[in-house]
Amino acid sequence: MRQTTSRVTTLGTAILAAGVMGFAPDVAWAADAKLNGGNTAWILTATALVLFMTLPGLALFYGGLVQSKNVLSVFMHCFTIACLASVLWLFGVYSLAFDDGGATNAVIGGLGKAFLSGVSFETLSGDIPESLFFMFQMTFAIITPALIVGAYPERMRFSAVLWFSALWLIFVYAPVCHWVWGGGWLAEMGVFDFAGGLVVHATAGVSALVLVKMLGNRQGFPTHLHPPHSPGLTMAGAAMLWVGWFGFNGGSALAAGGSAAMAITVTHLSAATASLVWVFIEWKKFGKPSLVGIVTGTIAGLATITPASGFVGPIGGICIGLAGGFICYYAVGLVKEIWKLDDSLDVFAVHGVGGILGTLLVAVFAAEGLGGAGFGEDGTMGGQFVTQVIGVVATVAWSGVATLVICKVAGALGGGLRANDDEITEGLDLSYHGERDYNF
Amino acid sequence: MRQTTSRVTTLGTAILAAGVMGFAPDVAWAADAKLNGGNTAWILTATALVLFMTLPGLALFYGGLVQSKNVLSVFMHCFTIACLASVLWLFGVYSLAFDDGGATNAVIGGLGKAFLSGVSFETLSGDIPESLFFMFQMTFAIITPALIVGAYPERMRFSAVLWFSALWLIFVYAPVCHWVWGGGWLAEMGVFDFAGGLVVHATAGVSALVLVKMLGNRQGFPTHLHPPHSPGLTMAGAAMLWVGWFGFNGGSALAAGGSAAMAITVTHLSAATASLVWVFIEWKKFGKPSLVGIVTGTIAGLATITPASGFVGPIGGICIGLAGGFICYYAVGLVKEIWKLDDSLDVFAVHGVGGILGTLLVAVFAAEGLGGAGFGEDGTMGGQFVTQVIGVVATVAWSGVATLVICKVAGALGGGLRANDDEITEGLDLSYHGERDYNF
Amino acid sequence: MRQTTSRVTTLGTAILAAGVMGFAPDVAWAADAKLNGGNTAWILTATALVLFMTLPGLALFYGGLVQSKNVLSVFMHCFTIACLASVLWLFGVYSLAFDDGGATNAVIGGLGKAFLSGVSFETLSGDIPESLFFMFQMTFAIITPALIVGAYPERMRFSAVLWFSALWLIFVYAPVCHWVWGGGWLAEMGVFDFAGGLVVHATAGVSALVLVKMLGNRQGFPTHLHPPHSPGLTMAGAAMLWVGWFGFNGGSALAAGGSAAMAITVTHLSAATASLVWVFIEWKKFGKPSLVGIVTGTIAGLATITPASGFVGPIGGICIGLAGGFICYYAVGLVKEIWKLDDSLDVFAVHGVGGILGTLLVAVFAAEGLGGAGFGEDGTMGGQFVTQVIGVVATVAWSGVATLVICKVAGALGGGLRANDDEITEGLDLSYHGERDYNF
Amino acid sequence: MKLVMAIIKPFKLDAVREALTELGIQGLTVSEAKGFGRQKGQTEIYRGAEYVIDFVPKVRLDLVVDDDQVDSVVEAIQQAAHSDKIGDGKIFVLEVAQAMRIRTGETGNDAL
Amino acid sequence: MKLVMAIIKPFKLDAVREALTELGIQGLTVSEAKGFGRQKGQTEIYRGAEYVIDFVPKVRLDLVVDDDQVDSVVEAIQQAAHSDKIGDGKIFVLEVAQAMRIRTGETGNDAL
Amino acid sequence: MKLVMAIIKPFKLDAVREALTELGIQGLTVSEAKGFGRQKGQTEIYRGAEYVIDFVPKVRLDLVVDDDQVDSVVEAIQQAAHSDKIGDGKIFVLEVAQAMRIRTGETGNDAL
Ligand SMILES: Nc1ncnc2c1ncn2[C@@H]1O[C@H](COP(=O)(O)OP(=O)(O)O)[C@@H](O)[C@H]1O
Ligand SMILES: Nc1ncnc2c1ncn2[C@@H]1O[C@H](COP(=O)(O)OP(=O)(O)O)[C@@H](O)[C@H]1O
Ligand SMILES: Nc1ncnc2c1ncn2[C@@H]1O[C@H](COP(=O)(O)OP(=O)(O)O)[C@@H](O)[C@H]1O
Repeated sequence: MRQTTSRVTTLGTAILAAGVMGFAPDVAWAADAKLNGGNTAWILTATALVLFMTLPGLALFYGGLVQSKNVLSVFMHCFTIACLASVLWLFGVYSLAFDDGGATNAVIGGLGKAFLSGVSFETLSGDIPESLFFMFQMTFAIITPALIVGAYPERMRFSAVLWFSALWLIFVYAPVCHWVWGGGWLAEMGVFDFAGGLVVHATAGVSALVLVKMLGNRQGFPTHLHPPHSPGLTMAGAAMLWVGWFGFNGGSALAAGGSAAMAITVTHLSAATASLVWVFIEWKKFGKPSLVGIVTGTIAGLATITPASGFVGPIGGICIGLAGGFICYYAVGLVKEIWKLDDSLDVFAVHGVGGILGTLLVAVFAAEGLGGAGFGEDGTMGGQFVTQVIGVVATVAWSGVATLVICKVAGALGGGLRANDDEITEGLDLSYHGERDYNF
Repeated sequence: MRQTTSRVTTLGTAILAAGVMGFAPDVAWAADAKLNGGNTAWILTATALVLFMTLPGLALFYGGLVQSKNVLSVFMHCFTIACLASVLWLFGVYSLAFDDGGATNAVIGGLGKAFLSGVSFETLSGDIPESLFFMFQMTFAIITPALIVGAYPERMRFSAVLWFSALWLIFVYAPVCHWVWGGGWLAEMGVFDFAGGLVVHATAGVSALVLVKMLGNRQGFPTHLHPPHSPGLTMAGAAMLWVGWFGFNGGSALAAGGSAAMAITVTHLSAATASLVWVFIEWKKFGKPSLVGIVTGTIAGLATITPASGFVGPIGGICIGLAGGFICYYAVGLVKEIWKLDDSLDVFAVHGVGGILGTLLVAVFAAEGLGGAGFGEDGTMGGQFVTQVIGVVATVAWSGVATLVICKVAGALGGGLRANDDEITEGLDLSYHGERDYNF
Repeated sequence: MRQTTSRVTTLGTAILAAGVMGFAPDVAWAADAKLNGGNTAWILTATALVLFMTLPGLALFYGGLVQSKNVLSVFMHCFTIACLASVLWLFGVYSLAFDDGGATNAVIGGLGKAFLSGVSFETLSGDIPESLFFMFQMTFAIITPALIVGAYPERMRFSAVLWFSALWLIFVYAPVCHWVWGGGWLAEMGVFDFAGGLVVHATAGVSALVLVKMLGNRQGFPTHLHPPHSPGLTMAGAAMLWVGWFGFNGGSALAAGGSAAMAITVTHLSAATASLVWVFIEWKKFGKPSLVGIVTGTIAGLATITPASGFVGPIGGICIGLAGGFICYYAVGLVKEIWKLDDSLDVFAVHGVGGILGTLLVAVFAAEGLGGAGFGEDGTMGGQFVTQVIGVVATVAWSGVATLVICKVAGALGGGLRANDDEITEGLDLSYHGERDYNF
Repeated sequence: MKLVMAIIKPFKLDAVREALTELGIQGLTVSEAKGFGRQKGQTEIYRGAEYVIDFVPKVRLDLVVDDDQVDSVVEAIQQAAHSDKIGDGKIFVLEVAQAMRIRTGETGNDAL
Repeated sequence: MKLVMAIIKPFKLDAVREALTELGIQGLTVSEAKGFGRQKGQTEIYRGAEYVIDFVPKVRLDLVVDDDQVDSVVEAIQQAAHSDKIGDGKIFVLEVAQAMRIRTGETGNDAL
Repeated sequence: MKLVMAIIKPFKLDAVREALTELGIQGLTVSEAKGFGRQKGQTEIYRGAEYVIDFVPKVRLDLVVDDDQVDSVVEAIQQAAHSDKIGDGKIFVLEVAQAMRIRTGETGNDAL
């Protein structure tokens, strides 16, 4: 099993490679593909696990970090984005990401599969039902805009959140997903992104930064902030994210086999390692290792291993966890203290930096000598690294520029991006949603 | 794969149809059936997911909606009902539902499988172990009486809750389940109920209404109620219900294949659509879309799609979600404002109405032209609709009448249905369970 | 399928027996073993479920039972132990437990598989990937030291927690796991421990007692304690433990088949029964059945069935649940009131006593006449019972003695086991972690 | 003006509020409190062990009223809040030197 | 010495604290409260039903100050806390007989 | 009668309660509060960023006592509550005009 490029040559490897690349081989072509029950069972499960990451995982993770007067608004953001992304995914975004785009296939897919047109109960994608592939990928399209919620809590207008997320899904997520997993130009170049270092984490992280720049910081940032209102909620969310990530990375193999197994192994090891790194940095610097700290390390380790998870072995998992823990830790300080950007819950520092770092490191740790899956027949570490750098640069550039435009449009459509001061002071829970949590 | 009637003709389709109908083919007959690992893996998972829906999903969902002095009692209701239903399921209710009832098979099963007698490690039901089929169906028997908890919180005696739930499981759940999934008269008629629109949601919803009528409303209803003490808890529970529902509807295919995949697809789309419907109605009416609102929409969408989930395609999923969102929204007002019935957490309006609505709509959206699985070889939309109406009428009538009697009996056995005013004022947590939550 | 001894004779049964015994057959030997997709799918899922038991299940379960000023420290213990155990598992503990130990194999495994050396994407263990077997077993190595957190909350130094847990994993968990599941002397004797009555619950329970003796009781024990600060949190955690336990016991079959199915069946029935036992004892004794009570019963039922889960039938499940509920209930009083040991969250009374009890009862209920899987070709109930007693004695003795030494060493390395009075009074959350939960 | 501070059982709050509304009281402030007194705390039982809850949940009412309303207010509270069971609580009356309505800056009785 | 007890809207707390700090106030104590008054409680809507929240969240400030600081303190609070909307709250002033700093045992004005 | 109002560190509550019980005090009321004072708030660090917690958790005791008990009560609280670290809190004493036991309607010293 050496699944290292997206250039598919035989049916056997096609299905495996589909796993690696998240790429759905043309079913008509794979004429005698048959449904595989074990793989279908695993991807059904993985789909549930990835949905669980957003609802309630990410919602609780983020909700615990804000003030108690804004916790419901964070939950509302995550929940509504999940619903909106699901519907848009059916209406055309899935098709843009995964359908054949014909002449423009290098940059974007077609609309032939909008509304799942032509997909019936029996249609397969590889050896699993295409409706399942659609659903599994949908859960990624749900969590990615929801990750950006961490950039703008406690101050963004609800209608602007909806416009922003919808536009972002169409104009950032769909194309980058197509480039990398849908047979676009980065897939053609053979970029490695097992489960979304570029597609999920780099896009969300970079866009978070741009959005914060447009939206402005929270009142009182950086000197007069309120501490997380419930680290325990955040822990519960982080734990759910960790468990769900087995579906995220393990499911990206699209099969219940050695690739999925090794993916969850390295995912877990990276998460554990990065968590411990964070604990020990805090212990050394402040004398007090914190719960918020350790779980941030967990997420950093998970984000960093994501692009590498199907390509590296256990040693790679540990090393990537070490790197993710250290570098994301310092990135948090860089963004908030040096750049003075209130990326409130550290979307860029944890997801953006982690995703980019993992995308680069996979070019090292995929080496067979380091226990990885290798670089394919004629691949080399150097060549792969160049490809990875190109992937990062393209993803960062497109996410940044497109988000800038989307912010303008979403602001215009949503009556401005930012809530007014009274709404913010009262708390978004009451001002936008007319509710409050914790009525003891 | 056209699984449209319960009249099984070949072994191959028998197993598929078993999925559709939740009907266990006679293992002796299916002499050379062999265990299918992929299907078994998926149903093991689905069983865990459906248990997760009740514990802690439904408990948290309901718990967040009551006053903080009654939250533990709601948890206690859900937890104890789960334990009680499990034991009763083994003791005979499973057998009543799924065993062959001989001469009276049209209306009720036999007791031949009480205590799983004759079921060993190797016994199969279709191509999965019968013990697994027993467990998967048990999780449905757990959640159905637990749904009714939403009708009577903050005022019902604990012992009455136990008597009511036990009797209800035996006298309402077992027969209706047998009619529809156990080879009874509705199955013979070919009623469509993929995952429990009738068996689960209609029964629970109707019985909720009757019970409320017998029990009386909460103090202060409808003008002086206390708002949900923790919308955040409710969100967490709703999210778990959503994720678990993949096991509920997807597992009802009893196989890891196209039927399960499409079932989770339409389930998810319906949930997302109904959630958005609820958001937009609230936004339009009150200017403030709420978290409690969106998650209520989610549950409405999930309940409505349930009977239809294995029969319809994506467009059907969206349309059923639209219908479920709108109609359940207005049903809430109908019950509380017009009928003045304190079905406190809207069991009838959300589950009852949703389940009935979906049971009727499946006759439309199962049409092949609308992307559905069709009506079988000699079925028609009209004919199916009539069957569905009969199913609804029978289920509603039986649930209503039986619940009336059960209330009388449970009241007599449990020392009255209703807690006294002092107990209610003090809160059920302290008065019945000697505990309080939230000791900060 | 009569999987009753660890003496493996044919490849076919080897794989099944591997499930039963948690024993990984030598892959080189099983030369033509092939990956089974259904089994792999189920064990991937089971691995996620067991991780979910600790994070966040156990953390929430325990966290709700302490004072609000110590809740984050409990979460922190569970989370950090999970990370630490994961890394140590890779570094050598997995190998000590499951690698062939050559001449000393009866007592401990070798270090040949440290860092998963020699394990690639394709390496199998039975018919699932070895990396997956490694991961599944890791989740057991995570939860076992985390169970002991219940013995020492609200007073143990954080650094002592880490030293203790690391040493305990190496010197108690690894050898006992090897004896029972790794082909050591107890496996040779044919001891029955399907999912960890000895390996997990007896080791943790006994060590908890010894540690408490060394550490001292909480301030105010037993007359002036503070009640659980959040029974609701504890319920949520218990529910997650219950659901996750399907992976724990069902996954221990290492296959998606009749053994797994029956394992979850009896697991569930035992849990439900023991919960009801606890409810009725409390109702009878105090008039107030409590939520903390019912969920403690659940855990007692789950722990008690664990060693028996793959060997007994439904009646066995009910009976073991009855025994577990009653005996653990009275064990709680014994430890706290008679022995005056502040095993704060009842690790010994619930897990230790439950695990030991189940290990003994399996010798009764495995009888084929009672619906069990039997005692193998030349096994007898009497003989098996003797073997089980030997297993219990050895496990208890080793856990006790080794923990005594480990406490001394951990105390020395960690600057004492016990926090000072000021730290305890302020609460461990602030004094060790600089955080507080519930900032409303 | 006088400050009437009453410590009552939480579930009597609604009754007291209604009684005061009937007297024409237009404002009051409530906070959560815990009481220690003859009532001696409840005993809660968890896993068979008794926990003595030294402090019992109470609600504290503070309302400032005109001097000539004090007696009727105290009586109304006492009537509405008593259950004749131990732990019903206390009413204390303190002298208030000055009052101001923040919105308008009005002072004295006008501020109430 | 006087006790100034102010009931304000929660989100005005930061502004009031800053205003008092500017006056040189070195200490105060805050607690959560719920108010009943002319503001009449918010209406929250859940699933289409209106819930009248009788008691509105407020924050209560207690600070003891020297007699000659009272007026400026009251004024500072009033200025910082008012939003001209109903429900801005009240300020009450009570006489304090004695004060003590626990750490040192100092009494009187030294204790503040 | 006097109202003794003490702001103390939360973890000193048990010690203070015991000291008062020894003096024969039969009742008191406690509420949660947050203090702002010389102690200046803790710094908590989350993800490397410092959060200044302006308000430190405190517990507020209110107990009404007979005039001739005031001094011993104040002294007992001061002794039990002080840790000699900044932020130990304050004790204030206010005059009480009237007291009533809700259960019985008793007034004056009998009500305490
Ligand atoms: N001297 C006091 N000062 C302040 N609060 C008191 C005092 N005595 C009692 N309380 C409050 O009143 C409550 C009821 O008092 P308790 O002695 O239990 O019953 P009763 O008022 O019926 O005699 C206590 O819980 C406490 O909150
Ligand atoms: N007589 C009173 N005694 C104590 N608190 C009062 C009194 N009147 C009002 N309050 C408090 O002040 C708050 C604001 O009063 P309200 O009548 O709503 O508005 P406003 O102060 O603008 O007239 C109330 O919520 C209550 O907490
Ligand atoms: N003037 C005051 N009025 C009311 N409460 C005060 C006052 N000064 C201090 N406090 C309370 O006392 C607490 C301790 O005061 P602080 O100045 O921090 O330390 P110390 O009492 O040791 O000098 C504060 O947190 C606050 O709750």
